[in-house]
Amino acid sequence: MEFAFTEEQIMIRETAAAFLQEASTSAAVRAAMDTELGYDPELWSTISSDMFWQAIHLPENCGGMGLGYVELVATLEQMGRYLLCSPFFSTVCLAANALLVHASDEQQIEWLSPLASGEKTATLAYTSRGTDWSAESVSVTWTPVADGYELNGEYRYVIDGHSADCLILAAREVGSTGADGIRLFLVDSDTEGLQRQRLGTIDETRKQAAICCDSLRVPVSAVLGDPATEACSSLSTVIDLATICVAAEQVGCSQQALDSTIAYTRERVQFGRTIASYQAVKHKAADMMLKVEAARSAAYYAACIAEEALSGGVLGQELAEAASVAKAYCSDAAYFCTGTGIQLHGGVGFTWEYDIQMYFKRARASEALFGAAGQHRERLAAMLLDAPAIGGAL
Amino acid sequence: MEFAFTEEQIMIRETAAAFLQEASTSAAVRAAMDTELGYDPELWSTISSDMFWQAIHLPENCGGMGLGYVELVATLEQMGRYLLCSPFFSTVCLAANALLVHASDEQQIEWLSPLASGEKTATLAYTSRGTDWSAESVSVTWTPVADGYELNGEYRYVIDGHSADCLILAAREVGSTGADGIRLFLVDSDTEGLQRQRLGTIDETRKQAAICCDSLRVPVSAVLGDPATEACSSLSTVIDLATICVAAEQVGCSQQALDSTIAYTRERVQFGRTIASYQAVKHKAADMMLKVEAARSAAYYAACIAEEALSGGVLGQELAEAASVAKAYCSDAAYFCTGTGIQLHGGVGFTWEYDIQMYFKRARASEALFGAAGQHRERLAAMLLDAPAIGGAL
Amino acid sequence: MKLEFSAADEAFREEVAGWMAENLVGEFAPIRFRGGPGDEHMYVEERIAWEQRLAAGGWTCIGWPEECGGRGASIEQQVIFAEEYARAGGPGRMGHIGEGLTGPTLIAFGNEDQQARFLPGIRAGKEFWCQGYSEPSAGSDLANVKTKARFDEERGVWLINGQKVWTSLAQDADWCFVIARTDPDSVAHKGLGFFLIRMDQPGIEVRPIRQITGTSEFNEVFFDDAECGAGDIVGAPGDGWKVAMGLLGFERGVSTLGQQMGFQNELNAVIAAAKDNGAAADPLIRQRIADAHVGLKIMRYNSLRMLSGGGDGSLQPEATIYKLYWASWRRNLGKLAMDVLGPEAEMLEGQGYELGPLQTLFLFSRADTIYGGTNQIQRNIIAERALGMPREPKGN
Amino acid sequence: MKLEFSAADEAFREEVAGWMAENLVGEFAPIRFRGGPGDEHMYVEERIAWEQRLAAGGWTCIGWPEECGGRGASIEQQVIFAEEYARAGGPGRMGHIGEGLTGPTLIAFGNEDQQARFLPGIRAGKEFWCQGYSEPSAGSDLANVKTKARFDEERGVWLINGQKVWTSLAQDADWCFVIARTDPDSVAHKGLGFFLIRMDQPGIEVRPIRQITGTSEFNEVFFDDAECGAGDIVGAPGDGWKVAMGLLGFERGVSTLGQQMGFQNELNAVIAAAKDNGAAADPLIRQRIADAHVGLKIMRYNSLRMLSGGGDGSLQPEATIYKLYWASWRRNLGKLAMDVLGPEAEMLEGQGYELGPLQTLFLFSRADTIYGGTNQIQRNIIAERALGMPREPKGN
Repeated sequence: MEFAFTEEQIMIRETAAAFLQEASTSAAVRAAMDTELGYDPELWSTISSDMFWQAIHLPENCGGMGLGYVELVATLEQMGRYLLCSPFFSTVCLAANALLVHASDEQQIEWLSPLASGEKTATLAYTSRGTDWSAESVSVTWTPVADGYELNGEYRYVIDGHSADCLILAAREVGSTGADGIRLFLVDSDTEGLQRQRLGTIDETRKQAAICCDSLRVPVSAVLGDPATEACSSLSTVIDLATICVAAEQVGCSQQALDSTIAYTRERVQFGRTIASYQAVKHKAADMMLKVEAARSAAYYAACIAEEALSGGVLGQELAEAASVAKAYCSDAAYFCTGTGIQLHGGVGFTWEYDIQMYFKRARASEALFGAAGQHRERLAAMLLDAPAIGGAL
Repeated sequence: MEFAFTEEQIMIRETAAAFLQEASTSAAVRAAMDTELGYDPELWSTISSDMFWQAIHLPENCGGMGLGYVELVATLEQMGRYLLCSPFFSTVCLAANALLVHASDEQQIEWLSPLASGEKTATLAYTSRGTDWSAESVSVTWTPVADGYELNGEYRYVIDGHSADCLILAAREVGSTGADGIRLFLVDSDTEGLQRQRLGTIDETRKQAAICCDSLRVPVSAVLGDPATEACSSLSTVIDLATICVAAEQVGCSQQALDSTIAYTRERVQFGRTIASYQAVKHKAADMMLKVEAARSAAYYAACIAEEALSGGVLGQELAEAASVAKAYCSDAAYFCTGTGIQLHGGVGFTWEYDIQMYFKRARASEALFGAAGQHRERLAAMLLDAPAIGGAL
Repeated sequence: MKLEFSAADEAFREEVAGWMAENLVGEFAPIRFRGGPGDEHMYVEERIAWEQRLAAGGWTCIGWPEECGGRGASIEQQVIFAEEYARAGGPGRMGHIGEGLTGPTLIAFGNEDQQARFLPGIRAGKEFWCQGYSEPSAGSDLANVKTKARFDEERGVWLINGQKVWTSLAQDADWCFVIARTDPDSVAHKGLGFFLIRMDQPGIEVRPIRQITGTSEFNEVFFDDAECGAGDIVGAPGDGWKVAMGLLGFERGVSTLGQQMGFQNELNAVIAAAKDNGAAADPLIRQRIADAHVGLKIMRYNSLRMLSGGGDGSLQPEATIYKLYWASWRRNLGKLAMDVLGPEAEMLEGQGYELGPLQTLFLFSRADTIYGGTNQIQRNIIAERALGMPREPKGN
Repeated sequence: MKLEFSAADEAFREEVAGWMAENLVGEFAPIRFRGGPGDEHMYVEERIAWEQRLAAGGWTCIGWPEECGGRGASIEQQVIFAEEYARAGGPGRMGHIGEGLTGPTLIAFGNEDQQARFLPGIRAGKEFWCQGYSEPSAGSDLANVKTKARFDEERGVWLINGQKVWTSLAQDADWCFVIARTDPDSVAHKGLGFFLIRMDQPGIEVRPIRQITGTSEFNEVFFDDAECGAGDIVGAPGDGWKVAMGLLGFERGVSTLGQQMGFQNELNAVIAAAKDNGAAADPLIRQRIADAHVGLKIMRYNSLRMLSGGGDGSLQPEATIYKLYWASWRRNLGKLAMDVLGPEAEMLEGQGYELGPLQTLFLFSRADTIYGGTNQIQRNIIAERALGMPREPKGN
């Protein structure tokens, strides 16, 4: 038992931090978020060609580095810390994970390779308007047609859906309900029958889109894995894996809110003292640190479990629980730390000029992704109270 | 519009405070709460003969003083502040209110008079085991028998139920449900068929009892009001009126927690300074004061509404809402203020010797009475969200 | 204690409501419920026109004495006006600083000449004011003013140099009142003066501050040898702090009930959204909506107590809780609004960074707990002034 | 990172679990899950017998070096032992102060004679210890010790005078370690000595403190010319603070995982109660139970990180959060327990002031946020030591 980073993992984290501190400055973030694309393609290239981040946890036979989810999460934490604008989350944490979990070996080799190399971006679309982020919420439908399927319906909240090169679409057989009838389809985003529209968002550092499938035709070969195999459980796994990634970003976001706030309070003088010397400020900062550290523990633990889940380890059974524990806690922590950060910045905290407001918006936006904290708590409550107890399994 | 005490009301409050500071000292409270009865009969006599508190809001033709609910609430606030151990709440705020709201004029004159004079104590029994405090929760049943009724079932959480001279029993017709079939009966507590048992409670300053009706026979004359009239709505009014009284006590309890805590922090020196000089302590105290004052506003406003309800004024329609607003807020305020009081007392805060723990226990016990804060909020939510809006009626 | 208003007051209420219903229509329909906190930069022209409509109806400055152009309205009537104004969706008042701050200050501390020159323009809705209090290093520490005022004997005017910040409506104001240091060697609240300065002059530059909302209602105001007439200092040089503190005292309770009606409008919008999208069925949302309702009801009761308190209008110790209370309440309401909206909370309508009303509420409410004294400063005030706990030591 | 324990460690886990299952039965069945915080005064005799049963099995002091009578167990094994001990319902350890504090202190700072005289009794479960740190005016301000130690040359002993407070198990302890001032003119953390004092002597009086729970596990201890042998001072006179701080360092992470297993037992009891009375269907209770579960899981992850941290056993900055975290968590659990029980939460079984386990949890958890450094002191520590913010100024 060793719940600490290896030296290699520490190096990966430190390298990521150093790179992003230079590459994802406040100015760079503000420039990127103002574009329709939402990121700097040149930086995206550098990330793939110099940092190899897209490849971290992908298998070596698909051009990946074969590292673990812990390394991925350590990198995501830094991306959250520096608010990196990029299609990394959509491409790697959603699309690549979907391929890893549900595609056939051949599909993985064909489709993961361009993702691992950074050549293509991708995302996963499964949600429609509403508050349900579970796999069973899929509402876009498929019907069998000659040589393939026809998809109809509208997705919403699709991360980078307006810009991704490839889309993995979750759809259910017309008339099916619940966990039944769900399949995943991979299509190029320029396929006829797809309409994509970027949605304006309060948090401008991560773009979301609506995607409309209007009699979208896809061939049988577009189906991930065996076309006869239900995909709901895989989709659920993919959502949990992505949820853990969001939690990791939230840790970085919280940490930076703490760090920048401490730095500000050490400089700002009122009544002849730095405001860092006031107990009211110190105790808020202490509460922030408590949450940052606890959030980090939750995200790292969930990363270990995700690694187990992807490698078939026995602890992988804990995936849903670990994801919900991490998301419930890290969402609240990020909201608390960034909101308190604004408060301790005082007047400048609510100016556009200072970065703390961007962290606050990011925290608020990521809180909603893949289910709000209350939804994850209810999911845990169902495990604890409605089924044979997991309480004893501390 | 004048939302402030009159000079007479201020005098009543000040007189109550001065009397209780002498009569309901820490030693007196501790002595009374250790007895089976739960109060000092001599003090009870003094209260009726010298202070006339039992008579405050009762009509003059029943030996009352004919004052308003505001005067009653102002007195209750002081009782809560000094943790007075007495059957006042049960006799006046439960039993007398039930008689005021639902008894015939003749019954009022007959039965209220001994309560107003302090000659007899009384209480209301309507709850059974469980969390439901609404009028509809009545579970003890009545069946018509020759010359009267037979009651069967068990009450619980009956305040002063072990010691009251008279009992007002709420029961429902066998087989009835919801708001139907409920009647109120007044019986002497030594009536055959009644078994009464004091229940040990964490808060020892107010006693509760279980009362079992085992084929209890009561005459037709024991029925409050017209025997043909449904009593559910009256019972509900009585509960709301009593709820407001608990809220007023909670205000006093919160105020005393604040006052004693401030006093302690001004004396206690650590690291060469009084702990009152630390911002962490000051800000907690400020939060306590905010809650105390807001709680007071809520309780006073509800008292005005109660007065309107008892006198048939148009604002009396707001009774349920005002009671729930007051109870939801005052419960939380009292728990916060007494709990924070313990914390700011430090080590001595959790000793039996210091009084702050008694206030904490009283706050916790009164929080549960007549519905926890969450239940009152849900009741308000139903008014706001499930029916035509009351939101605009600020 | 009595909760009812008198029959005369109720008649007054009907009069106000009737006037609002008749006048806040047509050209003014678009500004209903607009121009409030977080939205003050919007519809400025229309709101100026509205101010003059109000003036024509005799509805500006109603609390001022009659001899100053007001109605000498009672506290009750002022409360009623504020409530009915907000209930009808009356827009954020362009003239509120002049009416609520400059006017009362001049009536209390100004000379006859100043009263004669400035009050009518305010009363008529033709001259607008902004306030120059805070500075970059004088936020919570308000007395740490660095802006300087030097009397130029030759030209017979005061020359003002320095910078103010968080000045709302500065772009649209005709005049600004400014606290500046008349004695350059003074510190803290000594040696300050209270100046009335025309905004339209070369020595003044206004730079909008872009806020978390993407919009700008606050500004920085730079004074570079800005001129202030010799007759435009209120009180004597050195009296500035006394005048300024008196002015803060005018931010008394009356306006709070109007403010609360605005909060009620916001809560109503949250409730409507919850009913609309089904969040009203979520037990957790239900608790929070009920809690917001409880909080707002009690805010009103608190204000009624405050207004019914000391007959001399002095603030009772319990009035110190007001700012902390409402700012925290509204911040929580902002978060609740977002949680009611769910994932749609994130979505902007239209092009550009255009927030909807609930989104503005959410973001701008984070400023509520900061401006006008942070929650931390408010807790100090409660602890020190109302509870008598030891003062926070100052540094050197 | 890896979460699994090694095969050897898992075998060790089975050994511990097996031994507990075999031994915590019969005469010891009544003390399962007893004697924890808030219940330490209960079943003292039985728990002493149990201590000796543990010793006979080789399960006391397993983390001590072998040459001191321990097993030299690894961190992992200590964690496993603590977890399995608590999972099996092992009672509150009568010997925990001796094993966890006195022993490590003597091993680090004591001389050979002291080690030889005191370690075996602790190891054997025959000699029990209590601690004399806090004083009435030295609570949060631990260095403000007033108890005095004067060496009586004639009799060749130290004479101790003063008062300690919050001393748990003092009635049942054979020995007490005490910090006392050896230099009467010294202040703060200078001039202190660390003394080992026999409890059974005329100069010592123990007075139980009745707590909020109605029970007494804490005590006041009065020293009136209490004697301490010349050889029973650890380190030199003046070294007391160094020894004491080292001792506090021994309250490291290992025991936390056992403590958390106790918390899990408590949370399980709350869950069982909720399932039993239907509160498990209440959406608000469900949220809070889930939140408690989240909090406890993360508490465990935090501890695993702490234990996996600096190989030298030194505390990482993030370890400063531990006390604040668990105390706040348990306080919330106590309130949740009451809310799950509803109106029945108030009811006592039987005669006298006898609290049930969840009621004890509720009331005693209010002490958790106070003893061992209040939440306020913990936040100071986090802010100052981990975040490097300015220290709180001392008074004069």
